[in-house]
Amino acid sequence: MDFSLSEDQLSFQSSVRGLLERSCPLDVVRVVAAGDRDAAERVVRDLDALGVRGVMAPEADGGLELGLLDAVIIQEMIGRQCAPGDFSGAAIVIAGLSSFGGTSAARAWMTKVVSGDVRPGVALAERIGVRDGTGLRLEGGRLHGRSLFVVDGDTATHLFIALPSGSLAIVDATAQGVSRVPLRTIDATRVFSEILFDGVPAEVLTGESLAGAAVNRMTAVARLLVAADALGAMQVMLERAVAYSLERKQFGRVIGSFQAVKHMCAEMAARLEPLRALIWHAAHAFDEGSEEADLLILLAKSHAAEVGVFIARTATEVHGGMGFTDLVGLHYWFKRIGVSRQVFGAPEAVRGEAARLQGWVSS
Amino acid sequence: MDFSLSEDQLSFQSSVRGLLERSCPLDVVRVVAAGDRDAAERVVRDLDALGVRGVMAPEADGGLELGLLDAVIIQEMIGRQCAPGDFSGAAIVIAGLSSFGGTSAARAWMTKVVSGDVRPGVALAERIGVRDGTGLRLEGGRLHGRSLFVVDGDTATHLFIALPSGSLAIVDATAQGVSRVPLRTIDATRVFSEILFDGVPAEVLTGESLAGAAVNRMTAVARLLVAADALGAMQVMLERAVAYSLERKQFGRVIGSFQAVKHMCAEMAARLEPLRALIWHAAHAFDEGSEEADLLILLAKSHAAEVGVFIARTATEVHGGMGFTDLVGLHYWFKRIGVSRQVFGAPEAVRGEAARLQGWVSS
Amino acid sequence: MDLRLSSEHQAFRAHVASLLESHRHLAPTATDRGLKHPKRLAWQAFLLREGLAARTVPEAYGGRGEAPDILKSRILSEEFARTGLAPPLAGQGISMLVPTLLELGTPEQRQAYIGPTLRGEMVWCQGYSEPGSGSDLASLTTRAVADGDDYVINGQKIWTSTAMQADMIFCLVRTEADAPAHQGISYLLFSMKTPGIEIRPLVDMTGTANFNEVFFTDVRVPRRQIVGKPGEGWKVANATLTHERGMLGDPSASRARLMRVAEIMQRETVDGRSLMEDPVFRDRLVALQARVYAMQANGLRVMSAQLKGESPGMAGLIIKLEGCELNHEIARLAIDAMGELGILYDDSPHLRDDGDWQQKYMYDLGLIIGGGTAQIQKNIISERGLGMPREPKSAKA
Amino acid sequence: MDLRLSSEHQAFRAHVASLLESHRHLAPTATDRGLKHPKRLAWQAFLLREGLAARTVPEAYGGRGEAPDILKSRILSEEFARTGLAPPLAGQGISMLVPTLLELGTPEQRQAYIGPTLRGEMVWCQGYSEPGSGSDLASLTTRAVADGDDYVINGQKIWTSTAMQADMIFCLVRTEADAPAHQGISYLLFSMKTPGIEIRPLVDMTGTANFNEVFFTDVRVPRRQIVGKPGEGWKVANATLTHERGMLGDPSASRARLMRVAEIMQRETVDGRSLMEDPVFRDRLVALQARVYAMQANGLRVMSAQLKGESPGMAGLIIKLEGCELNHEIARLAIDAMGELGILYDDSPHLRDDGDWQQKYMYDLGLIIGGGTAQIQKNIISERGLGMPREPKSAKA
Repeated sequence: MDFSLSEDQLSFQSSVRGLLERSCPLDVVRVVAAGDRDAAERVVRDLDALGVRGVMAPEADGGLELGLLDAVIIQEMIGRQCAPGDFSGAAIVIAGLSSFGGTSAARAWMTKVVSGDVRPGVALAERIGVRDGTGLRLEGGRLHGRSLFVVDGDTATHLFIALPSGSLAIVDATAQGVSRVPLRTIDATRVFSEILFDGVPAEVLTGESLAGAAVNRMTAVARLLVAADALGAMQVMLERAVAYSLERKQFGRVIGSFQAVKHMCAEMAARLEPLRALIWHAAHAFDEGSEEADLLILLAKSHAAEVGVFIARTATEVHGGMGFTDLVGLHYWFKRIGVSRQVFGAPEAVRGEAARLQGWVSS
Repeated sequence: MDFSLSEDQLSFQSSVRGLLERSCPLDVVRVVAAGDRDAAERVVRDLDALGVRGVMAPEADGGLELGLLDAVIIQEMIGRQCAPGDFSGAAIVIAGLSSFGGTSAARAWMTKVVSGDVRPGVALAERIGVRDGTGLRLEGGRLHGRSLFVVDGDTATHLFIALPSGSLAIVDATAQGVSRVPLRTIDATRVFSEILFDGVPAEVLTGESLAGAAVNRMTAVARLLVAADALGAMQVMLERAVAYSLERKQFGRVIGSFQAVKHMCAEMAARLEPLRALIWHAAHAFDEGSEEADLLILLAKSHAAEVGVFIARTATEVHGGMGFTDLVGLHYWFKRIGVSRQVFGAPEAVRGEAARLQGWVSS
Repeated sequence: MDLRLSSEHQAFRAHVASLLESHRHLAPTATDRGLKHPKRLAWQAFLLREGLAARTVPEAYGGRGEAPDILKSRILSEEFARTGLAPPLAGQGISMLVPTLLELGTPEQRQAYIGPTLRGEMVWCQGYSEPGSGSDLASLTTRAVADGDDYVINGQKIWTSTAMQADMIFCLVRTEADAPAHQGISYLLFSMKTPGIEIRPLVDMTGTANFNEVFFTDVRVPRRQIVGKPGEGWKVANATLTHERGMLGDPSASRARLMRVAEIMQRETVDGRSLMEDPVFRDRLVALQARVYAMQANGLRVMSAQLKGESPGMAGLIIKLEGCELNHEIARLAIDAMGELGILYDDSPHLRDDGDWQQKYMYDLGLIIGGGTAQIQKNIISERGLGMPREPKSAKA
Repeated sequence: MDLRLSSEHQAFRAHVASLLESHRHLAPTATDRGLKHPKRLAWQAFLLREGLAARTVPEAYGGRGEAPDILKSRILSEEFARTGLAPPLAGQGISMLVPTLLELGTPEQRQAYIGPTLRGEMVWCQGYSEPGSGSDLASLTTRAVADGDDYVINGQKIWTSTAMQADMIFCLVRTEADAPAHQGISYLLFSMKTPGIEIRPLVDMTGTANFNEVFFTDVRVPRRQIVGKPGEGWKVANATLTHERGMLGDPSASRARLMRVAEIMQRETVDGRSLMEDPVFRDRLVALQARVYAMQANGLRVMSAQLKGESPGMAGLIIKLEGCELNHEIARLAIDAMGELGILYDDSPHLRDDGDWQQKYMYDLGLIIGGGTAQIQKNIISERGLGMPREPKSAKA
């Protein structure tokens, strides 16, 4: 019985953290947020040097053959540093491809995603909930329609698309008939896209029932990773709030000695710490193939959204007016948490899924 | 434009408050809660001496011909003192009877309710939401079934019953076939009953469409009065929390000088004060026959429930362990607020009604 | 209790409505940008002439000299909101400096500043907050040293809005270095064109520079530019702060904001089903509606007290805390209802309402936390409203 | 990360399960009331004999003398919960005094008290809190004055649970009147039958006397009844408090509680429709479920740290604050789901679950607020967990 990170995991975590602290300090975050794609690519290359892209892929396909828990650890550090990049997109796709039981087509894609030769974009949003009348349909092997909030659509060489049927389709991102429109969110450190498909040839991975499993796995991984990303951002916000409160003086004392400020920080910690354990637990259950994994991931995603609202606001409040400015840059994490709340299913929708999964609702 | 209580209302409020402070101090509340019905009746008689029973009834029928706002003022003082009695029951019935446009039957009942010759019990719960398979049906002028949470069912000479059809039926509470079972709630200062009807002759007030209006009015008045009662209880809890915090010392200072305690009290006040205004506004709109009255009452009832949970808990928290004991007696108000939250429609249900009223939901 | 208007006020409303309707063509629109756009100044001149702006300012200074009437002020703001026409110029000069000068300024100061300020020809900014003194004005350190007929000012201000557009600043400086914290401060008026002033825009989390930092290096200001006596700046500023509290938003704005969320929830769909059909969001909307209506009723209560010249008491003290929080919560519901579309920003496709809700969500948070406002408001409520003791002085301080 | 049990622990679980199953007929049930009911004492004797109780207490004092193994403790509590059989006796004597005596008691004290306490023959109560010192033990005022070989005790304690049933008390008294606040306190053991002790039940908001006040008037206690040295009571008590923290509930109890609420929501109907079909309640249930599962995972993390002899850090510090609050929230949801039926109490018709939820709702609130617990917990988290400074001493104090 051991519910803790292994030595290897702790050391990996520390490597990723150290690397990102050097590779992506706040100055780089600012530049990335201002739209410098090269700066973002430099961070991606630095992470690739650690081999994180294939963390969940089999060794035979060039991966590290680790689990979602390891991906969660990496993603938490990425959120901590507010770093750009396509780590989560690659992890999502690899998790999906791995459910095809090693078919040659799936392995071929896997190898290329792990090596970085294929840079995946991931279109899951329509599988989770259709907004603004988006939608996709496959006719005679060609894809029509449009998808919102495609992950890493801007840097993608290929797009991995969850079809309404539950199948997984792959298209060349540079093919004729593909139009990519960047979506600007409040969080400028990550880029989402809208992608329009006008009769684009698509490869549909074979095995319909397996494909449904693939899309479900992709959704689960996407949700847990975005929760882990938010967790990292929350941890930084709490740490920065405490640090600021020990520096800043008002009325002749550091504000961190005021009971109201202390209690705000204590409440943040009291909510954050169990969330971390829940995310770990969900990842471990996923890796073990436990029946509880789906439920735990839904709970983790929705809980991260709620704790996130509280911490993003409270940590900003501890900073007083400074928290509102760009000077201390706290808002990058605030916004990252805000975006993570909504993507891959807002908390109410995700809780609805959790209720259905437990047979708590008939419809 | 004057959104404030008149001189008359303030002076009336002050009379009721003064009377109840003498008639129903905490010692009497304890005795009443322990089950002393005579003690409760003494408080009722003292209130009757002020003529409050007929506050909303026409002068021609022996009433004061004032409005729901005046009833609200009285009920707030009753809640403030955690006093027993059938004031709200009488007010609810009078509000119902007044919508029959002065038919002789309705006026006859009205006069007797105002004089206290008829002590009404009020059965509304099944009109609001059926629990535990209760229900009523009228067959050949006789009433069958049972009703939960009948107001003042224990002291009633007659029962005023909202039928599923929207009609208002009246039965003799001592008639054969009527069984009264007291319901014990956490709040022992008010008594609710379950009443079983086994083919009891019932008088149905004529004018079906008017009767529907009567039951709706009765429900509205019941809801606003119970919100006003909770408001009075909340006000006391806040006042007592502040007073306790200025007495009690810890770590060498009164606890009311600790920022955490001050902020808890400030948050209570910030939620309580607008609630009071909302309740006033709703009562005034009802008295003016404004279109907005129904909505305002639904909002006031549900909002009182939410503010009530917060204040009941927070005021207790300010008292520390003492708040948990019977010694300071704070729990009488805590429980009164808890019961007021649930009766005549819990907040979620009432908000659902408000949404329907505004056309925000189709079903 | 009587929420009807008197016949005088009904007549006033009709008069205002008809005036606005008949001059609708003169009103500037959102595209007429810039504080001093000719159309804006012409509209302001019209409003002043008709007594629809600066109604209670004496005629000698460019107003209408009418008796204060909160209800008429309310009617005016309602009519501007109803017609959607540009309201009278506001800004810190008009809402804070003008009342302060009327109360404590010299006749010369009134003559020199009130008229141009009301007409919109002279724009002001406020120099109160400093980096080291967020919610603690008494600790401010910007110094003004007397030198001949001038003060020489050195130091820094922060949270200065409209500093880039302002002609003038009303500014708190420490003139008496040796006096106790609250007694060494003076209140000065000077031109933003004075040599030695540097303005740096302060970008905030909305991505906009709503505020600025203002740096003073040997800025020379004639000593006659003081309002009140040297060392009385604290008193003068407090008069101004009182006027700022008078600026608190009309609670009917919260109601309008809530109703816009209701519209969003009816319009936005997920999987073809409107958010309004989702009972969880609907419940949250109605719960917020109750708070909004409660604050609106509370606002009626405050206004009634003011009409009678009474103190609104607790009902007044809680407005800022509860009102700001409520507006923030409304914006939060709007964003949650829009889901992924709610986090879009700037000029993104699919953006709703020009990103207004995200702007509001963040800006309102700024209002809640700026200078520890919520914390300070709770102190005020507990101390002034509930009679609880002030925080004891720290033994270490 | 590996949540599987080792083969040793799997075997232990099987052993416990089989022992309990084969002795099921010996277990007392809810109707065997009274702390010293013969069936209870016999069951405890069986549990002690088999090492299912007091597993780590040395054999010399009546335990099994085995090495501490948190996982085995957890397995034991899970098996008792699973089988529904009466768990080993707990109470403050066993959970707080015994570990304290093992650490700081004299050989004579251990010999005299541990065995009878473990066997349930000697029941203890705790005399710490006083009316004037809720969360501030250093300010306690119950005095013990040395007189020959005795201390003579005068004063009052409060929040003393099981005082009516207790044979003995472990009690903090001020023995050194002149010493600084924390250094003048001693830790005494004495019989509750000693002349001069008066017990007054303290009825609480649940309507039950879960606690008592205990008054001491010239109570004579031999000086040898002290644990530790005179003036060291603070240290001894803190050792005890550490053990109390070890008593924190198993988070799986919260999960079981939540699942009971889910059952209620499936069972209870309004207008014939189950509460589980109400999306608003369902959403609240799942939101709470996430918090419960998070606390359970947090518990796993704490246990893992303890297994490795590491400090659980923040994960441990937050348990009491978050756990109590969560239990209270679960009870609140149960009551809200039951609506009017949720406020029934005592022996009312239509009462659900014997009024258990209302009891829990109020009792758990007592746990949250008792002695300002939530406030104190937040101080602890911010100071020990986040390194924030202690409240400065008041200049006026």
